[in-house]
Amino acid sequence: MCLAIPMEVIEVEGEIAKVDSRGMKKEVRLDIVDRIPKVGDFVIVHAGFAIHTMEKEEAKRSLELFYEMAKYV
Amino acid sequence: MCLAIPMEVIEVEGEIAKVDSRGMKKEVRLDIVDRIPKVGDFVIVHAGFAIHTMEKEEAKRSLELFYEMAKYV
Amino acid sequence: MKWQNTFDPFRSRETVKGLHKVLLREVERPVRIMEVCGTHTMSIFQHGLRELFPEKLKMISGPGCPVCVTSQGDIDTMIGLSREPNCRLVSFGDMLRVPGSNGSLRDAMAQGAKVHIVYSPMDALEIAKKFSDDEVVFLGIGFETTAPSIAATIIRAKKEKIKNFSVLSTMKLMPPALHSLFSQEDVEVDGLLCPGHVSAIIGARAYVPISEEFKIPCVIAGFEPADILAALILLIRQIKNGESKVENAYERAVSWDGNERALEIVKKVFYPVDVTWRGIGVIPQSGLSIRKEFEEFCARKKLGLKIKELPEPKGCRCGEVLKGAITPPMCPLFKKACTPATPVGPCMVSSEGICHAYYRYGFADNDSGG
Amino acid sequence: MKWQNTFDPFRSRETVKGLHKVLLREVERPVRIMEVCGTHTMSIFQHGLRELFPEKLKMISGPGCPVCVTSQGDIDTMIGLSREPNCRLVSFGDMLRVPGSNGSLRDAMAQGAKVHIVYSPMDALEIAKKFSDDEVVFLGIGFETTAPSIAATIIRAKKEKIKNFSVLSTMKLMPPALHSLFSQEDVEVDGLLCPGHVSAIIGARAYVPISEEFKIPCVIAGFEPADILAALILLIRQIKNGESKVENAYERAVSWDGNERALEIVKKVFYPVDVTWRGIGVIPQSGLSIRKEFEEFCARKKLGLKIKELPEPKGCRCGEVLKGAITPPMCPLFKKACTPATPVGPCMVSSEGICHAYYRYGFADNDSGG
Amino acid sequence: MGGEIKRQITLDHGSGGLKTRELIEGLFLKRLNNPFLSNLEDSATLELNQGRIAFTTDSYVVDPISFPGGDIGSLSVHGTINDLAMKGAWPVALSLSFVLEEGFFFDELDQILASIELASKKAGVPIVTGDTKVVPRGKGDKIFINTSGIGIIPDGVDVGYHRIQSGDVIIVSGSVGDHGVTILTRREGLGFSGDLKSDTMALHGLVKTLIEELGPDLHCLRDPTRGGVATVLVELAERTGLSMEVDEESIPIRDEVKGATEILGLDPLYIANEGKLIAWVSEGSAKRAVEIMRQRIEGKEANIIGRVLDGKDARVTLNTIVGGKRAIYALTGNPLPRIC
Amino acid sequence: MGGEIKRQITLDHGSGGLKTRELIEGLFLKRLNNPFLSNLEDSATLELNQGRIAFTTDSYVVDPISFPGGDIGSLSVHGTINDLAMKGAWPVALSLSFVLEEGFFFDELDQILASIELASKKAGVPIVTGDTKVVPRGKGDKIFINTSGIGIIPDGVDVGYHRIQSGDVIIVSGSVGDHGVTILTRREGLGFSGDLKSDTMALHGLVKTLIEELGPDLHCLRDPTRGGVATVLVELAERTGLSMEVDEESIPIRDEVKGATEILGLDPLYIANEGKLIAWVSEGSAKRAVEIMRQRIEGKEANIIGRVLDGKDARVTLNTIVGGKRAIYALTGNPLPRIC
Ligand code: SF4
Ligand code: SF4
Ligand SMILES: [Mg+2]
Ligand SMILES: [Mg+2]
Ligand SMILES: [Mg+2]
Ligand SMILES: [Mg+2]
Ligand SMILES: [Mg+2]
Ligand SMILES: [Mg+2]
Ligand SMILES: [Mg+2]
Ligand SMILES: [Mg+2]
Ligand SMILES: [Mg+2]
Ligand SMILES: [Mg+2]
Repeated sequence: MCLAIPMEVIEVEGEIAKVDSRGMKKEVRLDIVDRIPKVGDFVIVHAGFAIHTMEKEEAKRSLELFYEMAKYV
Repeated sequence: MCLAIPMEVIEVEGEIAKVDSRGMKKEVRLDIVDRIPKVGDFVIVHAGFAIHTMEKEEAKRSLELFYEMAKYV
Repeated sequence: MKWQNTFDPFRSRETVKGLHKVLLREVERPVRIMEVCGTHTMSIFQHGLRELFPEKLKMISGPGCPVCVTSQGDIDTMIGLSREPNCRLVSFGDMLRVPGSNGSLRDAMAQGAKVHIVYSPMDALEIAKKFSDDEVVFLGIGFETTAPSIAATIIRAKKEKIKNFSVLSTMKLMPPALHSLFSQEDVEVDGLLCPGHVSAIIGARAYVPISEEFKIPCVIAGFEPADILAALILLIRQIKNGESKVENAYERAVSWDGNERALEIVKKVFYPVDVTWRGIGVIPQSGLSIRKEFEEFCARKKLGLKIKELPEPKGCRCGEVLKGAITPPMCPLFKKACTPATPVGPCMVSSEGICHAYYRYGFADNDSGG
Repeated sequence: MKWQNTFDPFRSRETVKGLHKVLLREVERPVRIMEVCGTHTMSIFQHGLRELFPEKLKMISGPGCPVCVTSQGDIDTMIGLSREPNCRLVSFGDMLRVPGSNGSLRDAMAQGAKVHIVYSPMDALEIAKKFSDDEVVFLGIGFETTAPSIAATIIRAKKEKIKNFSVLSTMKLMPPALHSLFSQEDVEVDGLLCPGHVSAIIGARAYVPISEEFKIPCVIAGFEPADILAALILLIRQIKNGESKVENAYERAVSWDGNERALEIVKKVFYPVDVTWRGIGVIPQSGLSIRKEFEEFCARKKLGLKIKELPEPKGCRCGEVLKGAITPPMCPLFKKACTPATPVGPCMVSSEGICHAYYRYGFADNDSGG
Repeated sequence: MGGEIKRQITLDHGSGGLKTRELIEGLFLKRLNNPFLSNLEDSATLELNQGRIAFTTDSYVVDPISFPGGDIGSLSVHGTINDLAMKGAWPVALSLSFVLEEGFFFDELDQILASIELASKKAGVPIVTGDTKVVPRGKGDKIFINTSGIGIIPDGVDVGYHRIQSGDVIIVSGSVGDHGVTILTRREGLGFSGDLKSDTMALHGLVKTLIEELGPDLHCLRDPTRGGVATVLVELAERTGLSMEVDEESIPIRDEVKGATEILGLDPLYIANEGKLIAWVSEGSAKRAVEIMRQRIEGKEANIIGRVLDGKDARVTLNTIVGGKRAIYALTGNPLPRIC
Repeated sequence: MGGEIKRQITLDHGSGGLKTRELIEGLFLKRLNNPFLSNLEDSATLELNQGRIAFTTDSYVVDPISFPGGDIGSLSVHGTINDLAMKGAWPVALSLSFVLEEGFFFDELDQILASIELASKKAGVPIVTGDTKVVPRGKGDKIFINTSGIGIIPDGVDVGYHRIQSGDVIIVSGSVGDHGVTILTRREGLGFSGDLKSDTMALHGLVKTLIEELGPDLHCLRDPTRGGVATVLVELAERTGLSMEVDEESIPIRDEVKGATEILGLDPLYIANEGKLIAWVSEGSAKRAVEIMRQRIEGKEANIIGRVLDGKDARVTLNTIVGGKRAIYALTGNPLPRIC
């Protein structure tokens, strides 16, 4: 339905953030993101727009949750 | 200065004549020709326009004149 | 290298192996789970997860591919528009090969239509500036995830006073569709894998009415293999426990209230209307239309478009497929008249369409979708 | 086969042989004859007649190649116009490679200029209808022969109410030019081979004032080898007899009064004005401008064109060549900096330009033009 | 939108995926099938005997793509065969590569393929490898074709400008200017009509006969395509350093070609031919060469048009019909119709 | 109009007259001169030893014409060399044919010629014949190139899909998708940046080593260009009737390629490569094949990616990283970026 990819913020300038995923850099718009990201945050990017800002910790937390889950065999 | 070729009239329709030179046929305009030609006349064609109508006899006459001239050696 | 360290574990064999074991153990009796979202469908096929699912777990694909649910009338309107001499269409790549009653946009291009493929709706504004003699119409397809970006584009067009730009909105809303779907008799689903990025906008809260009214467990999932497995585990557990609550297995992207800023931008530009979903019919308040304040950017109004609803292609059973009533191989046209090179229904053309996914990634010709 | 029977004898070896013998006999002392018309120049070269002329007969090429006499300012205006974004030029093939101070029309095309090559001015109207968003400007070059066809085209444009069509007239008139030429000190000519097709329009009568004022024999000639030889014989005879009358050796095309219908059409659309001839300068009443009644089709007025007269290319001696003062090989650039592939002056670019003819058909690098 | 929809090429037909295969199998192979091509390998393997081979390439961008006497398809087969033949080579294999414009009609493509098929079969030269690309509408012009070709040069055969010598006789295999004038008069706007046809034709059969019959007396061959007879003569005079002369009245030119070139102010010697050759033959064999040519359809209007002179100033002289002389120079650019 | 005027191609440069010669002598020969080409004959004569030759053709219409890692010029040399190499042939000669758009810049053309020159020299494969056409502005797209090629297949060498058998190991010579993603991300509008480069590269040297070292154990070679690795695998499975499987985690894919394809919703297995080959090698020689490849620059990231199975249902299976399986199908049309 809605292909969106987390990308790391490497620059923020006004309505535009420069973001990176695996070394591929792109500019995305910040018009509709829930919270203006800071450098080092991840944003979820859809159709050239950031739609969500996540701190690095959040990504780690959900991974840990899954690890936790996997232990409950 | 003004490339123009005699062509034989094979059809006349309003402002347009169909003309022929050595089997190559073309339509030419009659807007500016001195006299509307009839089928079988020659017209001198320049830039898609007939600029002069000549009867067959006229062409022959000028040739005869040259033959005459050539005799006067 | 931070990106990879952060996100590759979500698709590593180690992470998945553990979750997979849990899932196998948890599924004790047959369950039918609907993944509404086409991106989930794609992810499941692409990562070969279907091979990992226990036999008793049956995945049904819902109406969550925006291309697939676009009505024949809307598609024909788009293609008809592309044939207008002073019209220039801007579209996501997804729409290009969708068959109208008389060829696709791709075909129209060969016949002379001017169609630009973009990755972002904002690109349409640059195109409008460049081709100022043409009316540049953006084909606004998508769900709640895409709507804010299109709304933001319209707001910007207004700010920049771009006169030759408009949007043909066929945008749709997920909760009314789910509501309508579960109200139908022939839809039998034990649990709902809720779309991750729609939820990033609308928030987890949006599924509460559905889970309550239809007593259906709802779990919001991300798109990595680990995300999907974890969400399935949570769903199976709810089913086993006889629960029907909303759980969020994609907290890194989805909050309870959603992206309120985006929702406000959408609300500023659009209002909900009744629209036709392919194979399902008219669903009340399930589409987005452009508000009067922005009507200069509404292609329907500006160009006086009349959408004529047309019968769907003969023999195509997209409707049933989209409701989860049949799997694609049960359609008599599947892999015969209907292939990605010669799609009959939109489910075969969109790369996240379920028929396409079955064709492209599936093994058995008569795979029953297990 | 009638055509061939009628006209091939004018270029047969038999016909020519007889006239050639007479010519050889008639030329007793050195004579300088000017063929004004570029088509005569071409015909003489193309049929290899120069090889047949007696040594004492020296042919001088006058200013009768319309491309060659177009001023640098006019050429630059045309090329400048071709670079305007909403301009579409229509031209005879002749103008295409003429060098302006900054490249030719051909170069401008490579840079994006829209230029159509036509055989008839009337074709420009079709182009105007087809490209209604562009101003379609016809480059009106030519002498009296071409002027009526351009006038007829303008009349038709008016009748058909074509709004995006205009003509950039640089058309010129032969008698004022001849008058100006023979008034100059450095022009030494014993007889004038008068242009056949200009005369078909203006009539033989038009040369009477010149023959009388300058005591110069005038014979109107057709373009076949026999026509040219016969006319030369008549000229030599007049010279020998000390006569200076107007004779018509092209009666099949030229009458005493000319084509009065064509003249009237020209008069309806154009009026005579002073214009600049390359290498010669301003000649009073020697050009044609579009009358007020048709000024909507006058590119100069419609587009507010200002013709800036510019110095001619450095080293080019076209002016002297055109007056018959020197032959092309006497120009230091000839065959060195100036070739048909890299023309410096318009006499090298027009295929009826005298420098081009010398380059293309001549044998000796230092041919003195005999 | 009434009426039948004609199928058109889309960008997907150039993608290399199923749509491309559909095009190749549904259209190309139907016409061009042979054991080499049906492989659909990128390269063709040819079992050749030892010896020298000739290898040539040409792209064809003619407009209009179809004209009396042929189309871009037959042209692209004949042109490359002729380039091989001019080396004295026997053509054995052609490649075929298309650049198609999005929106080009299947029907038109199929017609062109039919014409390629026919030309290739008639000539006995198979197309052994191919390629297809599609470019967006407005980035091409319906269809461009490249053909490349390989030919075997029989042992002992040596034709080329290095063998031209004083006294050689210059022969043209038939009438001059047919192709170029046909194309020119079919362009929009000129409004010509007449029975003129392009001369597009494969000449390797004619060349083979000449080689067999004349042996080493056949010195050089050229196909006067772009630039026409004049350009070929000037080029070879320059390259050999020898002077040549041709007789205007002996050059076969069709009446329609004369008619059209006179109207447009063009010189038929500069107009392109696509089924003619010019041969330089030793004096003693010249008459026989013409007889041999005239016995074949490709050369039935063959004629001696001139000779190589003793002069070493690399000039080409035209002896005109009326008994005059003039020089022939190389073409500068595309011949343009003129009014003055 | 200030500033220096850059020279541009005009229609006359395609006329075959002086302007054409000016272009060839002033530009092309300066770059590409060799004893074959300097002749400026339409065909090149090649002295070949006996044996089989390979002959191929490809037209190149890539947009943009220049990109990180190469341009249309180097691409057109490498692509055709690689097509020959995939037959086990040693490339000996290339043809080169241009279709230029009126208005194309001399500078750009010269850059492309420089790149052709370099590629041809580095590969040791001369361009022996050529052709140039010019089309009116708006009837082409800057420059299209066709190269055709001839290669000699050494006695005893036999690589082709007919030799693929159950148990064969499938090897890729390096990372997948670099060329296609480079092109895609350089197109206007997407606004990507990164260090990715096209992999355009000639592979005949690598192939020669493989042939010499592996002998008959080298069964088949393919360059996964348009349609990518997936399309090649599916095609050969269909053609051989054999099933194959590949392991996702063993396929080398650069991080940037993964990044871009994830953003655009594309599958790197369907993206074009221009300097990679896929080899089918008998099981016993597979490890050695990889070692040999890795010793050369062209194959330094070579890896075993899969194997040919016993199954005769002509399927290609991908074993996914997470331990799942899915089928691989052939590409339908040009991969398009998608948002859903
Ligand atoms: S297989 Fe094709 S026809 Fe059948 S339901 Fe799917 S899209 Fe429709
Ligand atoms: S040779 Fe060239 S520069 Fe000299 S007069 Fe003629 S056109 Fe002018
Ligand atoms: Mg190839
Ligand atoms: Mg064309
Ligand atoms: Mg050729
Ligand atoms: Mg040739
Ligand atoms: Mg190919
Ligand atoms: Mg060739
Ligand atoms: Mg291109
Ligand atoms: Mg290839
Ligand atoms: Mg290949
Ligand atoms: Mg060529």
